[in-house]
Amino acid sequence: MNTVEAGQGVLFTDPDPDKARQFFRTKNRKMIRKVMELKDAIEKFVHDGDYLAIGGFGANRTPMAACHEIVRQGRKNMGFAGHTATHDMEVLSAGEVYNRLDVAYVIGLEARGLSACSRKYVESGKVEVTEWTNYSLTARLKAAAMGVPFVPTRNVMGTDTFKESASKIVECPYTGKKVVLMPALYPDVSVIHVHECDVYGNARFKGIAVSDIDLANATKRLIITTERLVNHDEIARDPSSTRIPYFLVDAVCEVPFGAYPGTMPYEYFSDEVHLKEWLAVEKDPDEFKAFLQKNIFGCKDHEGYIAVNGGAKKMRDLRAKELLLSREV
Amino acid sequence: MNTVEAGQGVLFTDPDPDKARQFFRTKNRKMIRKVMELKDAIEKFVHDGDYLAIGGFGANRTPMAACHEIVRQGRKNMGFAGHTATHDMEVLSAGEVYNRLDVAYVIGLEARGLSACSRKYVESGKVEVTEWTNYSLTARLKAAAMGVPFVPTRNVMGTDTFKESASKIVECPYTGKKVVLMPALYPDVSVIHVHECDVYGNARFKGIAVSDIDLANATKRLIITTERLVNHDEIARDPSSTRIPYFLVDAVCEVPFGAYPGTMPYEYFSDEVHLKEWLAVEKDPDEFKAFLQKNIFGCKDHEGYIAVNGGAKKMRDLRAKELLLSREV
Amino acid sequence: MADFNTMELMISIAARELENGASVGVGTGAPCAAAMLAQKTASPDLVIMFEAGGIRPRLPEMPISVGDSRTFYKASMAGSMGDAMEACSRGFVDYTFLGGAQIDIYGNLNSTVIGDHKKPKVRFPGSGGANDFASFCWKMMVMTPQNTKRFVEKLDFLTTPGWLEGGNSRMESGLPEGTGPYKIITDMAIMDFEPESKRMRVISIHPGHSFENVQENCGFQLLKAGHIEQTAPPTDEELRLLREEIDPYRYVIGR
Amino acid sequence: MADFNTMELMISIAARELENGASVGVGTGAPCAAAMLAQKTASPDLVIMFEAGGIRPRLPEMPISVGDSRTFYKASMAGSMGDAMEACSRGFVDYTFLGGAQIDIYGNLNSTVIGDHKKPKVRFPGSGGANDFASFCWKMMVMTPQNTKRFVEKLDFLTTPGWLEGGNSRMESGLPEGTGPYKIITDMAIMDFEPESKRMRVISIHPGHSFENVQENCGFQLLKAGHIEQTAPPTDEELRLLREEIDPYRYVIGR
Repeated sequence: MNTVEAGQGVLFTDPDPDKARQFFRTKNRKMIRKVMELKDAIEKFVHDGDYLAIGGFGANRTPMAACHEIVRQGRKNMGFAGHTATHDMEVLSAGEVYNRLDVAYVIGLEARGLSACSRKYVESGKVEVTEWTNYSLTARLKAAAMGVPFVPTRNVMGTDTFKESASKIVECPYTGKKVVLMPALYPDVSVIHVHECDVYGNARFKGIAVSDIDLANATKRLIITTERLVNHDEIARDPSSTRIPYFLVDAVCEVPFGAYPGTMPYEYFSDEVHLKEWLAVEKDPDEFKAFLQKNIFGCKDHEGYIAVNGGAKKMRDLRAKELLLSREV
Repeated sequence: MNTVEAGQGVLFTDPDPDKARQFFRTKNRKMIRKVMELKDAIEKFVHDGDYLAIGGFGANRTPMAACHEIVRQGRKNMGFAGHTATHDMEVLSAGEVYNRLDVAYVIGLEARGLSACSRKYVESGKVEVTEWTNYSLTARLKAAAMGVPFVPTRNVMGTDTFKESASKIVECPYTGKKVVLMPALYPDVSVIHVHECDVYGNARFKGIAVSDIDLANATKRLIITTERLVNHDEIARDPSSTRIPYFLVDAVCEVPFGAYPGTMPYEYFSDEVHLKEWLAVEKDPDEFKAFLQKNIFGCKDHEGYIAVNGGAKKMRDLRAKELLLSREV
Repeated sequence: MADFNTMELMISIAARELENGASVGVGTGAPCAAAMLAQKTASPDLVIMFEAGGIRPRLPEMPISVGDSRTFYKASMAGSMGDAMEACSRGFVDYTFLGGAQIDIYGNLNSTVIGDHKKPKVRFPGSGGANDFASFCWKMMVMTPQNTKRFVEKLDFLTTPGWLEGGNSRMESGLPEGTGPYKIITDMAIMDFEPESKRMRVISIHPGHSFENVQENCGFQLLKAGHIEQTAPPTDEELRLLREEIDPYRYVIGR
Repeated sequence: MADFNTMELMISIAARELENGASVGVGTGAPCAAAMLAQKTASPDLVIMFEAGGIRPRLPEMPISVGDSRTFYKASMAGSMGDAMEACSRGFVDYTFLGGAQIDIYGNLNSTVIGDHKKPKVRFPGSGGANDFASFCWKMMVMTPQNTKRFVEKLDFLTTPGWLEGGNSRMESGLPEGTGPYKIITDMAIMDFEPESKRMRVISIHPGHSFENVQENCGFQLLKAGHIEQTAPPTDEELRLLREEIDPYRYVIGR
């Protein structure tokens, strides 16, 4: 396959499907109980140096409890998929968890503004960066999910985004047209937050899927955090609603409000006041240190984090906001 | 892109995504009412010479009412995607509707045996055949859905299935390994049967999706037949359950029992007695002619077909079978 | 004439470009406000898509995120990023509205870095879905304040494709045929692109501005259309909708 | 020793190959019966997948179709063909059981045509998912009655890959590494493949048969393992399960 042009970015993960197959061959196919504490799941499955991907989009259905625990446990030198990584990236940057970064969208929190902490860390020279786009990363996960080394797309051609990527332009043997080949991305470990999951890992969620189904298929190890556990009978009653089958999953952690301070569709809206507080305190290193102590290092777990930020009353308010209850007179 | 080896089969459809884009550009994006009689939908959207694909798998969630209507209206010279085409193929063969055939699985009715009619027609020399596999056709639809000219897979290499296909083997520029490129398949027209659809074409179904979501995305024109119409409010209440969004759809036809004599999950099981009758009568040309007159040409529509095969009582029995009601004591 | 700020002006002008029955891929902020305004004025059947998977929502308020619950409120489908982006890739999406830190004469955008990529002076978020939308949607539009820091001779980084190097270069690049930048809406003027050279060209100037003043706030030489229009200012109704219904908390129009 | 027919014999032997905790991609008929028997004997945790999208059902009875409702009854997931096939492609599926009209010395299968492809004497259904399963699953097995019409020197059409031309030819073809035919179960014997040449080799002979008799019913020269086992016949319990629980209407075992 003649390469017309090759991006010069670094490919942080191996796109070889045979190596991935060798790993997947060893995964347990039995439907065994995988329930554990989030702390134990992070200890067991998230290692220094691993390449990490996080489910959801921006601060929506994002496993924030897991991000906090990764920082709390002091993971370092990780690769990270910056696939519209917003508040998750902000937290991981505060812990300087990663040093290799695939960028689609990073640093920003969309309409909320930019994270001084994330920006400073990425500009520090400590992070190696390769450029992609949102769809490019989706396509890379799709290729991995399909068990092939690449899939073609028609974006990025002619741009510096391509030049700083690790993708390659080739000529299509059917049409003679140029296409870009996006190399498969097999993360070492990923975390996805869902509404409901059984003890074996059969998981379902509502609202947009973002790229989480391809991510679940592509990743070597997968931690599910779930708002609530449900009986397996409930899964078996309606298998059409299962989004992630158990055999992809390594750990199931029940973490109510696990996406807080982000949005969990149909459950609770994002805590915009608290997210603004994050953005504000990052500008002052001392203040930020104290803030992290209060919100991450000083908390035993996610329940502790929620307790210092308003607890049950706050969660009720965010639920009312999510459901637009104020409009019902 | 160097082609290591090229299949010598005929490619019946153009994989060029820019031509498909030109067509999709003209499709109406407005959420307009698309309800019509099946007869009118087939007249309007299924033309002689078109390339046709049919949703479902085997005789499961397959739009049999639409297949009957296509035969009743005497369509000819069509291309057809034989993607585990079983009873649908049997009906279309009876009408000698197609003369170009992409084969993954044809002629057979799985555990039920082989269709003498389909076999005779395919062996007649009137049909041009290219070979694929079930996953190859799924991948071809996926390529079209992605708006790219191909996707790679790792099947068929080294086989005659490849040689009689229109796929190409190339070397992956990332791994140096061989992969097969499956050319995008954009059918001219497709029919998919679902449980529920609103008047605009927002459709949902339960049970296995087979390749219907990629098919809905890949096809240029799409007819939905639905067990029942539902209010748009019901779709809007739960958009996570929408499998096919309205803008892909050209016609919405309410056809209760539209998959009969096949299975509709959670609704009715296949009519095995009637399917065996089909297989049996095909062996005698005169008997078969009379059978077709009774079941297709002599029926005004699907309701008429059901009436001559047991009507409401039969449908109740098939529902009981689908739900395994006999096991509840 | 009503009193209005430049954000209100740009959004109102942008909304008028979205004809009824078209589809548009938008992000948060001004593009989303423009699409909402279009729906409430001439284009009730405008179809809004969000890259994270929200397809044709009935937006109850401005979303904060391209993936928040509002982006699929009473939608036709809460799908995936693949569903949304592949619809764009197949040619189902007519418009997109983008922005950036820098824009050049061919409508190319930079939202990645200022300075060298390996050691940037300033790091920005990157493409996000902007490159994808600009590659796939038929007509790409940009809404941006205009000054010589933003409208530059040479981008520090070409994140998102416009007409690339002008002429036929975009078509030759391999990007989908028939796509490309359509209009640039600034706080001073509306620009399109001269069909042959694909260079930016002023076609309409907003109230209170002149061509000279537009050129002064641009780092490259602008072409002039044969006939330059005077942009119609926001109507009272447009302003009322923006201020009362679309953005009552002034998240966007208060910037 | 209980009385049994050759179908019951083959299914019982096949079931014993599926160890507990393995995953298997199956079609309808004998392969599905073997998987169900395995679940009811030594392998309660055997994971069954159907190519149309049914993943780990609790089969309430024998499915008639690879896509009928039974294939996702109380399943973990009623997914898509992509979901099922891509799991195979990623290496998640250990076994598959296939059949065919013809098989050759390297375990290649024909289920497409007898005669020339352009003008066949007999047309068969084609690959279906067989080529996919044989390409992707780690170990491909075949269950088939044995005679010289089926076990042929040269296939009329190579539908589904075995070891192709033997030796390293399968690995060189580009098919996933480490995959290939594992065992062939006939009504007379069990065969595997000699590791270097990849030629078919008899490793176990069923009660009432001899190597000579097996060779007589094969159109090519079979290798002989150093030690040839005597196949254990179906147990009473295996036969009871097959006849009473798995296939009471004798759809498969009555053939």
